[in-house]
Parts: sequence; structure tokens; C-alpha cells
Amino acid sequence: MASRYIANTPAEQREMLKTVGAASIEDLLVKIPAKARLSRPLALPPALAESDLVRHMRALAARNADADRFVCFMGAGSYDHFVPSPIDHLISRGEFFTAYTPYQPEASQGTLRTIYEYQTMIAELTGMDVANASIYDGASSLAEAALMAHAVTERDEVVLARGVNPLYRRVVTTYCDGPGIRLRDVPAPEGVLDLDAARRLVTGKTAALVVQSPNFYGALEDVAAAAEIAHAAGALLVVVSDPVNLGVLEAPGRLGADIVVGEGQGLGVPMSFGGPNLGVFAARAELVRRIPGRLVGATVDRDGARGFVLTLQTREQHIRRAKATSNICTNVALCALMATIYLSTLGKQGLRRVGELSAAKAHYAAERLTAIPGVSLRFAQPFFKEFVLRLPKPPTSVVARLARRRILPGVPLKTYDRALADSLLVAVTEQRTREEIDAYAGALAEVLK
Amino acid sequence: MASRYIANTPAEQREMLKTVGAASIEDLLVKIPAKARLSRPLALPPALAESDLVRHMRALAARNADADRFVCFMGAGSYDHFVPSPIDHLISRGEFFTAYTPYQPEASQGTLRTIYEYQTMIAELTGMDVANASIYDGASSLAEAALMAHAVTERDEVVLARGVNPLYRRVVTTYCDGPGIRLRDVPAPEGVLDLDAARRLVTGKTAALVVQSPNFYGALEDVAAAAEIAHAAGALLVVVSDPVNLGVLEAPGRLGADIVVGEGQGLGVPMSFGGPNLGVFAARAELVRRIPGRLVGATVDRDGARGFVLTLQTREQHIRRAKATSNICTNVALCALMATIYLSTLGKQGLRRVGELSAAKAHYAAERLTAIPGVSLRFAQPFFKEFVLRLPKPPTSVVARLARRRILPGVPLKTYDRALADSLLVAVTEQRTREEIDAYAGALAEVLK
Amino acid sequence: MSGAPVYDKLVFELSSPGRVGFSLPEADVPGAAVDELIPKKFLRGDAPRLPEVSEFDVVRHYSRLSRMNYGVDTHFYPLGSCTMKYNPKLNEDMARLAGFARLHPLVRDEDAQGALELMYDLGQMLAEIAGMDAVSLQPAAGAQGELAGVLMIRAYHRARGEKRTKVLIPDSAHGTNPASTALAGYEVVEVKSLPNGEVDLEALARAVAPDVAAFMITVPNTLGMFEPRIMEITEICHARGVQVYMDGANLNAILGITRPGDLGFDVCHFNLHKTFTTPHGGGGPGAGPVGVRSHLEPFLPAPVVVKDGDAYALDWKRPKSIGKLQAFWGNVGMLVRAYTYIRTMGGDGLRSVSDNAVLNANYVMKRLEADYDVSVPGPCMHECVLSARRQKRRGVTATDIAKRLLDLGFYAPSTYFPLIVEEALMIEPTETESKETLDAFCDAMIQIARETEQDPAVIHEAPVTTPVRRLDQTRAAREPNLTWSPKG
Amino acid sequence: MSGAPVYDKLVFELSSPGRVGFSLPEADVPGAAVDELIPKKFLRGDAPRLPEVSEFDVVRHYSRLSRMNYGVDTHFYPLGSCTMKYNPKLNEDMARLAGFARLHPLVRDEDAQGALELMYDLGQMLAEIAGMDAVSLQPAAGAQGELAGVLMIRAYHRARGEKRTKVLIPDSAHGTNPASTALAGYEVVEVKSLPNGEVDLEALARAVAPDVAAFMITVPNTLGMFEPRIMEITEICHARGVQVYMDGANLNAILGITRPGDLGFDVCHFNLHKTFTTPHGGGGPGAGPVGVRSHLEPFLPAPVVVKDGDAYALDWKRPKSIGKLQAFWGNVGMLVRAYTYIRTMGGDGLRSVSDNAVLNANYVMKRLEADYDVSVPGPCMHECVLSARRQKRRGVTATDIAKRLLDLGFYAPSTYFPLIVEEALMIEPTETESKETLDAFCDAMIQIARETEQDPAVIHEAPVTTPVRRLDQTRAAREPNLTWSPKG
Ligand SMILES: Cc1ncc(COP(=O)(O)O)c(C=O)c1O
Ligand SMILES: Cc1ncc(COP(=O)(O)O)c(C=O)c1O
Repeated sequence: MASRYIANTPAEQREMLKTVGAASIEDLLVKIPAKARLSRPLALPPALAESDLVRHMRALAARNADADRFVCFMGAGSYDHFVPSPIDHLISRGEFFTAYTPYQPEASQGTLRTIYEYQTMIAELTGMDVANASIYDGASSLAEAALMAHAVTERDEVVLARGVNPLYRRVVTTYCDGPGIRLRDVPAPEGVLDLDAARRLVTGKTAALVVQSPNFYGALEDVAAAAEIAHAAGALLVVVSDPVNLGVLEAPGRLGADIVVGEGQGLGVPMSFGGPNLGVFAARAELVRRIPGRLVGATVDRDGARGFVLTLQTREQHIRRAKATSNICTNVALCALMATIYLSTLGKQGLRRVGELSAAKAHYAAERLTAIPGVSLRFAQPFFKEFVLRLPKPPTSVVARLARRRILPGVPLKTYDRALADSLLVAVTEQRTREEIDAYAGALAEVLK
Repeated sequence: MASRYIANTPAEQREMLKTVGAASIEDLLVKIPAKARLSRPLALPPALAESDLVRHMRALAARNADADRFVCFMGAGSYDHFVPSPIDHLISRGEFFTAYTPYQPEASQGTLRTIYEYQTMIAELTGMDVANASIYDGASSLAEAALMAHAVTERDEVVLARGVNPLYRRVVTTYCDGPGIRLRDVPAPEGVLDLDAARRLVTGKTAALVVQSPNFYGALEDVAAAAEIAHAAGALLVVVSDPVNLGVLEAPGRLGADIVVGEGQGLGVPMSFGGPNLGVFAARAELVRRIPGRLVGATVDRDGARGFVLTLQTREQHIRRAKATSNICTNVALCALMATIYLSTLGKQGLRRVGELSAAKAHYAAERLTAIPGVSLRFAQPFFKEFVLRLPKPPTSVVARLARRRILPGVPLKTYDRALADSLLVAVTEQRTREEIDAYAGALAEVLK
Repeated sequence: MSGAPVYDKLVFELSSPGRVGFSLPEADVPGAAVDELIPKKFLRGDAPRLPEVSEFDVVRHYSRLSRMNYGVDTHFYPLGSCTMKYNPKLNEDMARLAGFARLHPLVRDEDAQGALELMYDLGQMLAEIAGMDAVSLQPAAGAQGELAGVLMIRAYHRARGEKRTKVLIPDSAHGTNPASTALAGYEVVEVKSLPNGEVDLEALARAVAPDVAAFMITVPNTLGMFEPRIMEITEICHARGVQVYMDGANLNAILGITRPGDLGFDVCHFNLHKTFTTPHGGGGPGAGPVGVRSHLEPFLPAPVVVKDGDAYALDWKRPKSIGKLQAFWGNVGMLVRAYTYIRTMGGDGLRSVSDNAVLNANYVMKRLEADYDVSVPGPCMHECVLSARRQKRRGVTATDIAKRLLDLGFYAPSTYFPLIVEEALMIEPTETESKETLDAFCDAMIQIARETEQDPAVIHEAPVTTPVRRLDQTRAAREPNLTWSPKG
Repeated sequence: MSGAPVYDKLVFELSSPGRVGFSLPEADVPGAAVDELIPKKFLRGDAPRLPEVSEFDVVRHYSRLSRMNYGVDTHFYPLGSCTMKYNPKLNEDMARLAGFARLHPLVRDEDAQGALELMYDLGQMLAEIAGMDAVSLQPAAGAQGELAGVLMIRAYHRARGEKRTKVLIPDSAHGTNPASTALAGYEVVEVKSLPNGEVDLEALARAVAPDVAAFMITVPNTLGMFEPRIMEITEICHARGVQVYMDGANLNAILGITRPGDLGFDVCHFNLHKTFTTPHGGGGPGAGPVGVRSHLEPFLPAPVVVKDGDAYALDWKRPKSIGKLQAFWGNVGMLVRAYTYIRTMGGDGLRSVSDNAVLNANYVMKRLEADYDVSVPGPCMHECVLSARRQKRRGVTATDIAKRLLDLGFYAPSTYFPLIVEEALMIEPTETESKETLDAFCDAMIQIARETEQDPAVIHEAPVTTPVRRLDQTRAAREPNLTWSPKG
């Protein structure tokens, strides 16, 4: 049964077996105990021809409410920001796309240079000294930050603001189980960190205080105040931040962050039902030798020419094994490349525009939506591109009814916080037009009648 | 007003003007007579941002009955054959896509090699000695063949079988007007060339006899008999042939063709509402110095290494000017590349399978459709993947009603031949499933009730 | 050359009997074998000798071949007259929307309203840009646009019962001009240009006899210069009943500045693959719409896209039409790209395209004028033509310079065109290139001028960094080897 | 190196103040400036120092950078353990369907039925392939799959009230094995392998004490060999209540031949970016689903994709779950590719993938055994590990050989892994490579062996055909330069 993905023909197989000195491929499998052998073919659906498979995949894809066919006001960690056309064309170049981690730097300068550019851009946006080559996603990036703070401070507690994305919190919990790191929550009754509570909870046992800004509710946190609290207790401040916002919002590094992590999906990475995403990780220079994941550094070649290599690898699993700063090996380099091309394309002015437009449209939407009787903002806090609505009817039923009109109105918060059973988290990016926002408001008004 | 497609910034413009020694760009336009200057901005719709433009283009695209959303049984010169996934990825490589005609061969070996491969594949499929690098489309390719026959034989008449695509005939007419070549038709009362009539019409004045097989009605012509007739009168035989069929059908060259032309769109080129297409042009070796368009030949470089160049250019307009064999300059090299990749991917066995599947499905469809009361085959001729149905109701109204069911049932022939006002030309490629064919038959039966 | 081993395979040389790169469904219909469906005499005896390779063989082979090319995406490509500007990726995405790419040409007008609207609007926009009254989008490329244009002129004279048999064309014209004109049945009369490349008005006045049907001229001309007396030229012609055709290949120099129609031209073609950023694809496809003044409109190729209320249609009822040029309606895939581009730029954007194209060309000319002879003193428009005659005297030809540029990482200018300039080097930078790139290119050109004096050997050896070195053209033409055969 | 001039720019070095590469709409809402909407203290004072380049600058820059890479599409990439096989273009097209690529992760289950069905079916297929009872698709890569697997084992023991603190791992294991295990809170005990790379059963029997939670092993092992006594191993472990974890990175060797579950493994992860053709992308993303036997199912990461009648849903009610590993459900983009691949191949197709992977590896080993030391006598499975110890004695190291291969047009094998082989060269050809390619590679390896004797200088000089020559690693680590700054 010839397959277009397998090179050897029967004749070539025979020829190669002859060279190998085996009568059949079976002869090469002798070491596999007979009783372990699968005595039947794998019970998988039969192979599909390309055209039939395409038809099947189209049918599957058609049963999803994607952001081309539906108007998307959803956020909570994944955003419908615009993706400029060059990105996919460039990342699809086989030399980028089908290369492995740049272990042979002389044959991988393309990848190494893009990562070096990426590290530079992320450091600049976050206001930190160094950034790594990427972690899986924002959540695992935060988990790595917690582990790193634990290792650096040799303390066993991490204090998380309630405004940190609850999905991230779950991942941190998973990662902290092994090392036995205890997590503590600081409440956010008003939608932002309760500073007094934070002062009480951050102690000499605290490895790090973690805040997110804009936080899960879209509200802007007082990062500087949090930094003070953390540093006063000798703890590190870890800030969760969405880099696409940092063309307009202050760099966490300038507000006292020791580690900045976040989800970089907004930087040109498709939503793809939640993954692959782009875990951003940046830190102060003093911490560089504790950073998880890969780092690319500039150096020179034998002739003195500039070149780039993976560096400080003694932190990594393939050298340090059980004592590595992290277990990460494969990361999300291609998503980092998307972000690099995105940031090059948008550039200094463009990223700012994206932020300004998102903020303007989000505030316009908030105004239009809260003009509907019974609809109000859940929290009286300054926000950026995302905010929480309190609805007079159960958000889940509202979502169901607007879905029929091809509107994805937001994320109901009940599953994340019982106290917010009446709340809907709404995100508005530069992609949303006034027309779409007005249509949303109109539709919401109707279903709430 | 900064544009992402223009490099110079105002500062750079000033700097460059300084070097040039001009105060402003206006100063560089002095030679343009003031009274000829446009005194207002161009009256064009305002520039659209990328995201708005994408939205606009999607809306336009959505108003077309494309073959993804509709089941396509249309042919008549453009066919819905399957396009393997690698083609678009490979032709999109910037080095192919954004290169010009390979005037500097040392920096264009990629393009030159693919054209040499293409010429070889087309020569093999058509059974001819040589093929050129492409002509615009099948119709203009046929027109060039008529001109070439005129030049070679120094005769002023071209005899066209009625089975030649009437759209091609119109193009031939246009091209023959200048040189004053007279066109004569051979009737096809039974759907194929009337050999006796042909014998009468092909005379000592005839430069070429042109037949198409399968012809416009899908019927297979007796090419060998046509060759005899042409050659007996000292005329050339020009055969119009669809290369995607030649994995199964006999190569026209083996049946006596002197020139083979045709539309190569089926070889991996998207239908794109009729263009760009791929004009195939092949001929016997003796005619090579009269061939229109570009030719790539193998040679060696200074070190004796194999290399490829544009050759026999003295035929071409940039050298021969008014005496060139053709006025063609830009051709459709990228479509030829699609075809080259298509033929490499399908290969010896695959192209045959495409033909076998198309024939099998076409004959199944003919059977199912003619089983409907009042529906019959218009001609009692052997056919390949396309055939003419006679319908009991006006084909145009049938087409209109089936369109509502997202079926494109075929091409009504009335506009091409009044005598066929009751006829519908149906094409079935390997893409059509039994399910789709049965659905078509079911729907047709209903609308004819 | 040293450097990486050169890949020297043709796909046929990768072939292995029985290897497959395709995947096709099993027949789902009652499967009679093809020889039971179709009489044997129509069938091919043996399978065609096509390669038998895996999909991966295909992907790696063509990926590698692509790397043997210079393209605009990877190299500065100052090929004069060809307008090798950036081809926006957005255009590609739009042309690939199924609604356009997967649309059959013979669907009912009702089923192609989006495509027809786009075509109609594109025609309108091109008419506005050129100051013409009507446009046909059907021509597949510039040369076919020329043919269409000249045929319309012919039909026009014919309709007025005039017998005119000649068309005047400057000796500086592109080869397709005379070729298309001859194909249209005219005798081509070459008009000598003045030393500065401009039209010799006196000579022209003498030449425009009653048997002259048209004067065909490129604006700006092929030396990159604008004909200062162009309006007198069109007037002289019209006074004698001679139609004037503008070869619009260089339209990118005058967008929003002046318009062929306003200059007095009756016909003008557009190269969408030059001015309007559709890719060149290694030689094509392009698109060569042709615009005309109203008196020629009846003769436009059929069908014409028309608008009736909110509905768009293909109008076939064109009794005076010169007929069809392609089987269908034009290279729609290219039209979608050009439309996308024009909608991206808007009127002001197009104007700044020309402004910057002109500025870049003048900048290059200025930087090189000390080291190379300038064919005509500036200012130039969108391109400049230098002469290597000075270098030639030292044994370094335009070809040598072109080859040396390849080694320095640049594609070459057009060489030996226009024919009226000795050792011509025709340089068109385009507005999409940055000053850094232009400076790097000029530095390379200046370096070559130095090398001509000090070390011509390095130039004559060039290229040494390309996959192959200079190729034997004579041998290729003497013993044509146009197809591969197992012996190679 | 001679050859073409090397491109040495970083995007920042192309930047020109005021140049733009983006296009964004004007605000269509009553446009309050951002500082009127948001208190100043939250706002950034100055704009970030990002490059200011045109879209064309971006396209040409990254196109050029890509050409400084070797990739599978352009070069043979025998990097052992990484399974650098062909990544089908069809997978890419499918992953880009808007229904998948543009789907927000938090839409209602009802609005993601197609994606959930695909995920559910992929889980089922992976379970069948590995002989496991349940699969989680959430892990982002192999290492995260390992973490998940070990955490499930930990939760399992905990649930049974057992205190086990150690995990045994062979010294031949990949670095992520001990790293993930340590991260999961276990003490890692390294088990010495026999000289032939196999597990020392006696040593193992002694080692599996009551405080041992698990034994983690790679099958086939990192020497490319199948552990002949693997079933005894899993029995010994189970007899002591020790869970056995299979690192499935090498699963591509045994598809349809044998299954981790049938070998007695309790947990196994999959690298979809190895066995199942998702691209490596220069380092990622990948996907590392983890499969378990039923006793571990309650501990799977939450949520789990479940099927209820014809409806698919994310099941969050998993009280015993180890929790989440990523914010969302997994690297769905990669899952779509892997699903497309499995549906393309079917059961028989996957079997022949392993058959041919094994054949190709044995062929390479055979052709090289005379010139290089083979770490373990064959037959091997999907990869073979050679040792350059013989060459080392002549001063040519595994690194030298790797660099020389780059000059000969091949990427390098994995070097110095596994650690137990001196001067290891780990070669994995994969089933997608043709015999011609393997022969060309073997010829190059043999040539290098010859050069080691006759002309080691050419090896020590290597690479000379790459954009840069050997790089100074020490300097990079001593004075880390991790971000660009105007001074450079
Ligand atoms: C001045 C000029 N006229 C006409 C043409 C012919 O256009 P095309 O190649 O599109 O047929 C060209 C293109 O090379 C040209 O440069
Ligand atoms: C044997 C083995 N185990 C584990 C891993 C880690 O997998 P990943 O890189 O996907 O985290 C790898 C990948 O390099 C490997 O080769």
C-alpha cells in the first residue's frame, strides 16, 4: 500500500534489506517479545484520500463558532487582535517552519536571530533586562515564575492577587504541588488587589507576590504599590501582563516588577481554540542564571563576524538534568517568531495605535452596553480593553441567545467565581467596528427585554 | 500620509532631494507640461485599512457561487480538478513568486529548471518533440498555432472543426484578422468532425486543420483520420487537447498532430473565474524555430557544469521586433510551475488515476441523468469526462433552479449554438462523489417534474 | 565557486518506479475499467513517463530549486522597465479566497456578482487613473493589451472607411510594440529618436502621412524621460487623423500627476504586474487591461462588464467589438490583486507611489553619474538609463557589470535596452525600496566602476557565488536541448 | 568563506524614524484620547523602542533570515531523537481553516462541537495506538506530558496512602525525564545501564525498594534499541507497586507493532511533533498528550473532552485531577495537524511508517559500521547511535564531524546524546527520506571518516559554507549579550 509520505518502494526495501543482511523487516524486530506483539492491525478509521479528508475537515471546522463568522467580544486570556498578512507567509517558509531548536548555530542563524530580536522586543515592552525564547503559554510561564521565585528566595509561599486569571492560578497550583509551594490569595472585593490584605499576607515566608494588570476583570492594578509591599518583605514581584497592551500601558519593569510573564497570543498568534499560545517570560538581569527555558546570545565566529548561539545552557535540562531551572525543552519558538514579525510590522507607532483603538472601542462599548436598563459595570475601576458587566438575566442564557445572532458577547464569570454569577466579562479589540458594537448593544437590549 | 508600501520617510525624502539637488519632488517633474498636469487628486475610493479591506473583499467573495460552496459540474474549458496541497505552498516561495523572466540565468536557475521540466512533461504528454514555456491560455495558444501554421505553410486558410471550443474560435478570429487568415468551419452534425466535409474543405490553400479531442461536446474525435486529411493536402494538423486527460487518452502526437495546444488549467491551476490559465503549446522538432514564446534549453557553464538558459531568442519580440514569431513577452510561468508541481505530485500513476476516475464518474453521471424521463444524451459518441444532455425544459431555467440547491449542473449551449438550445454541457471530474452525482440526478428529476 | 554543494537534480532524476506523491480516492461509482467505457483506439497504450516521487521529494526539490533564484522578496531587483516592486502578501490572501479562486468562469452572472462588481469597479478606477473613458480587463498581459489597442484603432479606421496601413513607432520602443503592431496587420515604420531619446517632432510631422493609422509611444519613454512636447505630438497626430497609443508600462511614474487621456492619447494599456503590484512569478501571469477614449469604446474586446442598477453583467452584445483575446474574461486572479492594491493605496497613496518612484530613480542617477555615463541629463522619471560605454572601453561590458552585481548580492539592471543607448544599463528602483538599499546598490555600482580600472579580472570572472557560472548561450542555441531524456 | 555576501542585519538596524509597516483603521467611535480614558499613572510615557520599518522591509528581512537556516524542507536533518520527518503541507492547510484557527477557547461547548469532536477522536486514536485507556491532550510538549504523567503517579500513590519518594531513571534518559520528575517533587535515582544500553535487571530488582514510586524509561531506548526484557521489567516494577512510565518520544518505531499498554506501562506520553508530523518550527510549538491505564484516569489533567450521545463537552468535574497544565485545552493547532496525519495514514499506513523508519535506520547503520564504531550491535529500531571515538583518537570529535556535515549539505546528527556513549552521533533518518538521500548522507559520513585519516584540517576548518563559521560559545556565556541595543 503505497503512501505519499513514505519514500521506499518495495523494490528499494528489498535492496536495502539485502544490504542490511536481513530477509525481511520482521527480522529487524526480533528484539520485541512475541507476546508483546500486536496481533491485529490498529483499530483506526481507514485512511482518507486528500480530497475526502479535506471535505471531512471542512465539515468539522464548520461546526465551530469562529471569529470570522461570529463577532467576537471574548477575552479572558485569548484575544481577537488583527493579524497582518505577512506573518503567515513568512513563518511558513520551510527553513523556519521545519527546523529544530538551533543546536547547530552555524546552520540556524535565521532562527537564532529572530529569537534574539524577540528577546529584545519583549525586554523593551516589559521594561525588563532580559527575556527568554518563550514558555508554552501565559499560565505555565507564570508557574515557572513562581518556581523561580521559590528557588531564588528559598521561600515556600507565593501570594496571588485574586485578579490573576483563575485559569492561570490552576496551572500554578499544579506546578507548585511538587516543590510544595503554598499559595495564598489576596482578595479583590472591588475588582483590584486589596492592598491592606496584601500587606498582611506578604511576609518573610513569601517568595513572590503575583499581580496581573490589567487583571482578569480588565481592571488596572496599582503595580507600584504591590512592588513596595513585595519588596518590603524581601519577596519578588511577579507581574502578569499582556504585551500587546504595552504600547500604551506602562512597562511593569518600570513599576518595580522583578519578573514579568504573560500571554503573547495577541501578538499575531491565532486563537486556535486556546493553543498553541506564547508564554512570555522576562526578568531583571541579576536573575538571568535562574531563568527557565532557552536564551539566545550574541557572540562572534572564528573570523570575528557577529553570530548568535543558544547560551547559558547549564540552566537547562539537557545539561543540568534533575537540577535544571525548568524541565522545558520544546517551547513555542514559531509563535515567538509570529510575535517578532508582528511587532516589527506594527512597530513603535502601530502597537500604540492598537492599544489606543482597543481602549477607545472598549470604553465606547462599555458606555453603549451600560446604557441598557439593568446593565452596569460590575466594578468601578479604570480598565483598558476589557471590563465586567453585571446583567439582569443569567449571563449563560444571554450568551446562548446572542450566539443565534452570531455574536459572542463575552465570558460568563460564574464558573470562575460564584460571587460573579451575574457577571459577563467583555473584551473589545481594535478589530471590532462601531457597527458591530452597536449591533451587540441592540441585540443585548432585546434579549434583556 | 505614511503608507506601509512606501519606504521613504519625509526626512529621507529631504535628504535624498538634497543629494539630487532639487528643492522638492515637484522640481523633478518639470518636463511635464503644466496644462497636462492633473489639478485634482485622483477620484478613487479612499484608502482602506487592511482589516477593513479584508472585510470588504470577504463580502465580495461571498457573493460568488464558488466550487467550495456549490457542487460544480461545469467544464467547457475550465475544470474543477483536485489541487494537491503542496502546490500553493511551493509556488508561494518568494524566490519563485517575485522573480522576473529569467534574463540573468545564473540568478534564475530555479525558474529555468522548472520550465525545462515543464517543457519535458508537456512534450511527453502530448507526444511532441518540444513544448514552449507557456502561452496565456488555451485559446490564445490555438491562435498562435494558427499564425504559426500560416507562417510555416505560407497558406492563408485555417479550417476549424465545429467541435473546437467556440470561445477559442472567437480568439482565433481576433488574431487572424491582422494577417488576413480566412477561417473555415467543418460541421459536426453528429457531435464529431464530418470527415467527408473536412476532405472537401481542406485544400491546397489550407495552412492547418484544427480539431479538438475530446471536443467541446466532450466527444472523442478521430484524430488520426484528421491527420490523414490535413497531411494529404500539405496542411498541418493542429490538435486542441486538455493535458490532464493525457494520462489515459492517446497522445495527439502519436496520431499525427504537428502542433498540439490546449488549456492546462486542470493541472493544478485554480479556476479563478477564468484566468490566469495555462496555454500549452507543443510541436514537432522541425518547427522549433517558428515556435512562439519562450524556450528553455540545457547548456553548460564555464566550468562545464549543467545549466539552463532562455534559448532560440531570435524568434522573440525583444530581438526580432516586428518580425518576431509572436508578440508574447510576459507569459504564465507561474501557472506552468503549478502544472509542473502537479504533474510531479500525481506522477505516472496518479495522472492515469485522475483520468480513470473522471471517466468512470462521468459515465456513471451520464447513466444516472439519462435515466430521468425526457433526459437523453445529445450525441451518440464516445466521450471522456464531459457530455451533452438534451433536456425537456430550457437548460437556463434548470440551471437557475438547481443553483438554489447549490448545484452548478453544467453549461447551457444555446449561446454557442442555436441548434443546441435544448442542451446542457455537463463535466464530471474525479472530485465529484457518487453522493453528489446522485443528489444532482435527484434534484434534476424534481425540477423536470 | 566554493560554498555549499550545488543541487543539480531535475525531478525526473529523483524518480523511482512505484513511488507515489499523490493520494486519490477509490472509485465510489460502479467501476467499469476505462477501456470498457472508451474504445481502445482513443486510449494511450503506456502510461506517460512522468516522475514517480513522494510528496516530500516534490516539496524538497522545488524548495531547493527556489533557492537558486533571486526574487524581489530576497534581493534588490533594479530591472528597468519591469517595475520589480514589493508584491503585497495581502493581495495573495485575497486572491486565494474561495469566492474568487474557486469560481468557474461560466456561472450565471447572478452567481458571480461579487467578482463582476470587483471587475467593474477596477475598470472604473483604471479609467480614472488614465483619464480614459472605458477599459477592457481582458488582455492577459501588456503585449496582448497592445494587440487589442491596435486592433481597435484598425477597426476604428475601417469603420470610417479609411485605408491606413502604417504605424509609427520610435526606435526606442519595447519589442512588443512593433511585434503587436505587425500582428495586427500593420506595416511598422520606425521613427528615429533624437539623441536625447525624445521624439523628433519635425521628423514626426513629416512621417504622419495619410496612410498612417497610429503613432505608438511609451510615456515616460524607455529612457525614463517624460516627452516635454507630448501634447504637441498628440495634436500633430490627431490633426492628420492618426490615433495615438500610449504604452502604459511606465504608468507608475505619473499616477495622479498626469493622465494619458489628458495628454491626448486615444488608447493606453496598463501592466497590472508592474504599476499595480501583481507578482511576476518568474515570467507571468500578468494582466494588461486596455483603456480607450469614447470613440473607440464600441470596438472593445467582448464581453464587457456592465452595471445595470445594482446588478452587474457580462455584456456580449458588442457588434463592433474586435472580438475575444482569451477564452474567458481576463486574468481575474491578477485583477483581484490589483484591485486590492488600489483600494489599499487610494488616490493620494498612488500619487506618492509615483513621487517616490521618481525620487528614488533620480537619487540613484545622481549617485552614479560620476562613475557612469548618463544617457540623458536628468531629472528622470521612475527609472534612469546609464551607459557602460566608458567601462566598455576598458573591456567591461554591461553584461560584465550585470554578472558582477549578482556576486555582490543584487539582481541586475536591464541591459542593452533601449537599443538606442550603447551598453545600456536601465535601472528602476521603485518606491518600495529604502534609501539604505539604494545606497548599498550604488556603492556596489561604484565599486564595480573602480574594479573596472583596477581589477577587471574579478568582473570577468563573475559570477562566482551563483549556483552556476556564466552559461554557454551559443551552445544552447546551436544544439537545442529542450527536453530531458534519460541519457540527460 | 567566499560565496555570496552574508546578510548581517537585525530588524532594529533597518529602522528609520517615521517609517511604517502597519495599516490600522481610523477610530470609528467617538474618539476620546487614551489619556482621557485611563489615568496617567497607568500609561507609558514614551513609545516602546520597536523597529520602524516598511512591510517590505519586514518581508525581505525575514525571508533573508530564513535562508540562513537549514530546515527539513531544504536539507536532510538526521537529528536523532527528534524525528525530523516531512511535515505535510495538507496539515498546515487544515490547521488554518478559520473554524479551528479563529476559534476562541472559551466559546460554549455547543459552539465548538467540531473542535471537540476532533479532540475526542484524536484522544481515542492515540489511546488505541498506545494501548492506553485514556488520554489527555492538554500537555504542550513532551516535557509537560512527563510532568503530568509523574504527577498522576504521585496522586495515585497518595490516594492509596502510600509514601513513595523516589523515581528510578536510566542514565541513558533524555534530560527532561529527570527534570520533570524532580519538578514533580521526586528524588531522582539514576540507574546505570548495561554496556549495551539495556536495563540491568538485577540492579533494577535491587533498586525497586518500597520508597520507589515509579520507573521511567524510553522505549525504544535512546540508543535506538528495543529492551528485549521490557515485559519482565514492567512485571518486576508492578510486583513492588512501582508504576512504570514510558517516554514515548520514540513511539514512531513501534506503531502497530507493539503498544506501551501491552508492554505493561501505566503511563506514556506522545510527542505529536515527532511521531505525528507536526512541525518543529525552530523549537516549537509541539504537543505532548499523555496516555494512562484506567487506574490513573481519575487523575488526568482537567478538563477532559467527553462524548455524551452525539454531543461533545469539556468535563471539568474531575475531583482527583492533578489540575491544569495550560490555561486552555492543549495546543489545538497541533492537534488538528496530528489528527489530519493519522486520518491520512490509517492503521496500515502507521505500521508502514515504523517499518520503514526501522529499515532506514538499519540501512544507515549498516553502511557506516565499517567507518564508525557502532554503540550497540544491531539491528536497531528507528535510529542508530554511532561513536566517533575512533575519529576522536585522531583529533576529530563528534562536533567536528557535525560541522563538516554542514559543509557537505546536511544538518548534523544529535551529538553527545545519549551521555552513556562516548562521542555519540545519534542518527534518525525517518521513513520519509529516500534511499538516494540516505546514500548521499552515508557517502558524506564515509568521506569524513577518510578525511579524518588524510586531511583532518578540512574538518577542523568546517563549516566554511554557512553564513557564519564556528561560534565562540564561551564568550557568549561569559559576557551574556541577550538583547540588542543601539551600540549593538
Ligand atoms: C515598455 C514595455 N512595453 C511593453 C511590455 C510588454 O508587457 P508584457 O510583458 O506584460 O506583455 C513591457 C514589459 O516588459 C515593457 O517594459
Ligand atoms: C527521548 C525524549 N524524551 C523527551 C523529550 C522532550 O520532549 P519535548 O521537547 O517535546 O518537551 C525529547 C525531545 O527532545 C526526547 O527526544
